Amino acid sequence: MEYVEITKEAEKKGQFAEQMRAFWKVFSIRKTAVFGLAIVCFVILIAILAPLLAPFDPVEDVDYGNRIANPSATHLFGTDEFGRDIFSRVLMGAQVSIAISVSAVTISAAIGIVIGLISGYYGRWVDNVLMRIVDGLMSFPPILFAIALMAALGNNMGNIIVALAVVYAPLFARLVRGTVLSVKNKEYVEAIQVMGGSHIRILFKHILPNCLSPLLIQMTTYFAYAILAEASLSFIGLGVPQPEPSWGNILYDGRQYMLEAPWITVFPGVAIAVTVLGLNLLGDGLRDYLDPRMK
Amino acid sequence: MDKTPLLELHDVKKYYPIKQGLLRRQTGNVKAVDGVSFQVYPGETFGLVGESGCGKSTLGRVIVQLLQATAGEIQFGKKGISTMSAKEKLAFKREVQMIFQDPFSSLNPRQKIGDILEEPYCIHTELTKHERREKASELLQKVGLNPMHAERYPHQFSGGQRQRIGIARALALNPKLIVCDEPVSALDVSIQSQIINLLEELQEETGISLLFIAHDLSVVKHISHRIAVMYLGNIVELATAEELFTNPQHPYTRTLLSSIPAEHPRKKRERITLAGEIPNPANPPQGCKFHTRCPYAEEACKKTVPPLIESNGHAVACHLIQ
Amino acid sequence: MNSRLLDVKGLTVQFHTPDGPVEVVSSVDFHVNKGETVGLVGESGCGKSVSSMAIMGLIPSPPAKQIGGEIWFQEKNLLAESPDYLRSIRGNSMSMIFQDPMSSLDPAFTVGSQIDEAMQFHQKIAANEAKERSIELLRRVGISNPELRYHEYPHQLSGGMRQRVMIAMALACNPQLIIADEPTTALDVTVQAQILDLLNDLRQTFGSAIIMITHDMGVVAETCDRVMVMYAGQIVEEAPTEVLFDQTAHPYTEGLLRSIPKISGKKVKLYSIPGSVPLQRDMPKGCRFHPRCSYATSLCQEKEPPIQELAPGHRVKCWHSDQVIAKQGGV
Amino acid sequence: MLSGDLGHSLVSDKEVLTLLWERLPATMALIMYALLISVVIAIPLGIISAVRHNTRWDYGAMLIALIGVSVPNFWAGLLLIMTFSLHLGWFPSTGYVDVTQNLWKHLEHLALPAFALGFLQAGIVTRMTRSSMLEVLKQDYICTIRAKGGTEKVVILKHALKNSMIPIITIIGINFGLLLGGTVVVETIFSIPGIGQLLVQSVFNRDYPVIQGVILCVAVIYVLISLVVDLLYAYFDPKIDYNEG
Repeated sequence: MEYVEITKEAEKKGQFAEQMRAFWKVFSIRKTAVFGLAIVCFVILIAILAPLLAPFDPVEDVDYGNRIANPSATHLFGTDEFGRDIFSRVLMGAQVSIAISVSAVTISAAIGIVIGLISGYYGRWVDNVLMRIVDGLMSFPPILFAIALMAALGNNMGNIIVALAVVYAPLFARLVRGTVLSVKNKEYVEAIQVMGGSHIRILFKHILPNCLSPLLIQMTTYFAYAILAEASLSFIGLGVPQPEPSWGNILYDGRQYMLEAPWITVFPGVAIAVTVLGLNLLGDGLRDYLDPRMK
Repeated sequence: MDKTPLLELHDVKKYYPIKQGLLRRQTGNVKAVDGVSFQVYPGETFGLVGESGCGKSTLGRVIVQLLQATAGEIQFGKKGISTMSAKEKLAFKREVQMIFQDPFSSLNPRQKIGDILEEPYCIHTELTKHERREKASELLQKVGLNPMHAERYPHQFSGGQRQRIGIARALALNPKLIVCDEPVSALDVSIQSQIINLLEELQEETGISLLFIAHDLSVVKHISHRIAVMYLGNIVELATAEELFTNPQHPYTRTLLSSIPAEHPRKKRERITLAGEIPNPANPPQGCKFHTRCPYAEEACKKTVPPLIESNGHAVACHLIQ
Repeated sequence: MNSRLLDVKGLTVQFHTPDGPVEVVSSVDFHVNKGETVGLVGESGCGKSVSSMAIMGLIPSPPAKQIGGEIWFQEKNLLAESPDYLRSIRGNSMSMIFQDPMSSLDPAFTVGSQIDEAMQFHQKIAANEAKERSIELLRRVGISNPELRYHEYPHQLSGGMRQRVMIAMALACNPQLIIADEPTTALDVTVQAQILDLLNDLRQTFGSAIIMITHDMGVVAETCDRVMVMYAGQIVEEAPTEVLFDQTAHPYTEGLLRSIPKISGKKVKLYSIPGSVPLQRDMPKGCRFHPRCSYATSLCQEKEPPIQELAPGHRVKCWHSDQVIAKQGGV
Repeated sequence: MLSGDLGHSLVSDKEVLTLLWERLPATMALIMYALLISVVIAIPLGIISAVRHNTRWDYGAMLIALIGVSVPNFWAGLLLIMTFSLHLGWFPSTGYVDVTQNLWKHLEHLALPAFALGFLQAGIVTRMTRSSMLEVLKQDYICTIRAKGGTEKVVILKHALKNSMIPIITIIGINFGLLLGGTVVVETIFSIPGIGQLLVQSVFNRDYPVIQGVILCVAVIYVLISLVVDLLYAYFDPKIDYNEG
């Protein structure tokens, strides 16, 4: 009996490895996608290891003698007006920015899946009510909506996550609902209905798995959007409270010293642009792999 | 054929509401199926032919309960579907299966063939994983595929092979009736005949009833015992296959038969060409729905709907025949 | 030689795929005489559509890797001519009707303007004259109220009517050759009958030759003077239509004819060709049909059969055609 | 509120409606120029990369587009100021001159911010134009036009472009929100007295009536834009007929 279980486990693992290998074979053809994946992995790794990598404490270590200093061996990216090390602030900022966007997107995707599944599968009045709400929320431009929410909630990190999640959830709900509607009428789902399969079986075994690839593609894109949104919010002073570093915050600080200390604005900007670029490349690669229509 | 019918339809209708305007108010109905009655007996193949938009596929979906009939009664084995309890409904779903037109969308691309074939057993039986696997490989052999194929995914098969898998899935629970919705129209000629032969063999073996929906008259003629011809949601003629093709009565049936391309260059038929196009089913003509295109239409045809009247097992709905 | 309108010699088309180059059409020879209708029959993937696209010069590259052979039309080898020359004959002396009338018309323009265009590409013609001629063409292909239809968009017409519009468009410049790629496959039986009648009728009045690409032997029987049967990128049999039906010489043609259910006569079990069409990348050695053929011998496995001429105009690519013919005599 | 009275600002005691009317022209001008820049760049770029699919042209255009969608617009704004006003001195770095006062100065002041704002939109529209063109070029009716003897110019600029416009307009409509949102940041950087800047100021001052007013105003603009998009649909897609309901 145990033996059987073990082989089953091995079989499952083998299957997964086989799938990953098949994925990699196709995915790796696109060099740009691989490059994007590398960037994203690199940034995530840095975000996780930031406390170990940062040579200075981004908030506490104030080098008064070296305020607004050029990049040098001690301060790779220079220092800001308080003499804080920009390199350390950018590293720690990665952690903050990534944590915010990952949480916001994950939460909004989760909400979106639930609403989209219910709305798309159940249909009728439930669909009507939910989609009216979703349409209502979507009639505000995302960033302005987030600004309004932040103004109402007050700025701290938790609230940014909440605001962005609220702003993005309707978009995910729409996507999931759309996919559910298209999958629901596929003949293989009808075949299960004819057989008498339960709603639970149809929803979770047949419909949900088919929603995951478009969802994954959209999540990648929205990670990028969320990073941009967090930076925008922080940049106008509505994001992560000072002196906590986030990429947007550092840019905000550097604004006044653009002429004399361009490095304060250049480095976090590069960090944002590179991360977003990586996510976009990865998203394009996933789309080509998962969504054959776009080829 | 004096046995008790397996499936009986009494005046079944399926209307789709047309909603228009800002408030999505219902402004009318598309009468996809507009009062259809017939019986299917055990062991027989009942053909349903008609051109696109005649309601034949909708009717098939109503019978397997993918769609709810707007009116009328469907009886399966003496029991009305509308009066069935949840348990009886589940039993019904075990005994009636369906084969779909498109062999590419009828199999879940993310499931292995084995899993697709095991699914009916997961729903209706308490078999163990091992027993289900056995069953699945038996099914694969039954439809002429290699049991090793259970480990593959649908995209690794050709259209004809996928259709075989669809048939295997429909056979899994030993149903009494299979609704076949254009099962061969997406396939190449040489593959078509393989699938038709397979269906015939399986019927001989298991005594299953088939409701065969198709637009290809020669295929329907070949496989069916009795055939119903549909036009705009109604049956216009119903007879045995031989009778229908040798002695067609309804003007529409005659047109259809004369439209079939010749089998041999020297056997070209005299063709009856229809005027105009199929009317919009949202706004069908009054009286006999065929009168706008019928070469023989009279005053009476424009006013009253001809009933389907049977004599000697050959039923026709036409004022000019009665 | 004078009566030959189109002469295709050794046409070979290769496609690029991730698994390497694949030969979709393998040295195909055929010709079309002036004013005749020739059928090109075969199942999906046999290369019949690709051949016709090659004649029209419409195979994009990629995926096409290489197109070899010669296509002689109006004293010129089309494969050696410039793209500009090809464009000047496309839609002019050679035109095409496509399979799916639902997707072959541009949804964003009126049908009238699309027919006008077919003329304006090749002739200096005033807008209102083009319009007049388009309306005349619409009337000619059996569309009622052509003045009204001229201003309608494709989605406002039924499938049958759209196919009539496609035909009108193909006729716009009085072509000498029309390639009809499965023109009735997407249509209902009664509409198919109407379109086939229309094509037969137009052919008599316009005198254009037609290459009728189809998988349906019925359509062949209805319209064609001569037939070519294609299997796996090669022409396996070529004969006048009646000869093909009466003295079938290739086992594949025989299989095709016998696997269609008959309307007349008693019901017999359908013949079916076992197996399925081989994939281009693992094409069998010898005769490409041998794994599915009931006449196959070891010779078929080893050597590719040559094309033999059994009677004038009846050519076949099979080692055992005598047996195939003999068998029919026996039935 | 429905009667058009949006209340008074808590800070300046001006009517919110008056404040919005004062600020709206600058924002609208900025958005229009950004839109113009993005469309003028994006559609030709998208067409080129679709027509020259998988060539150096395609890769080049896609690289530009990718930079467009990846560079945050506030950072682009900062870089533009640094290069073109602080270093090169070609453009004024901040401020705004109304069109009625001096057209040249008006354009000079808005050039950099409009570019900063339009760059992102241009990236998105380029990508959409390309993928939508590629999709259309695969359609059967394109083959029909070639079979009729149409030149590539006719195929691409007349037929393919008209059929590609629907998704392009949709994406422009959807991303109008991005433009509106982007004004907040860009106006702040370039000190343009538009409603975006007004929003930021009132958020800091906790001037709730004004915040409310701005959000409402933006939502109204957004709805109006959707209306315009719908009307454009009807032009490009004959299947949409608003008379039928």
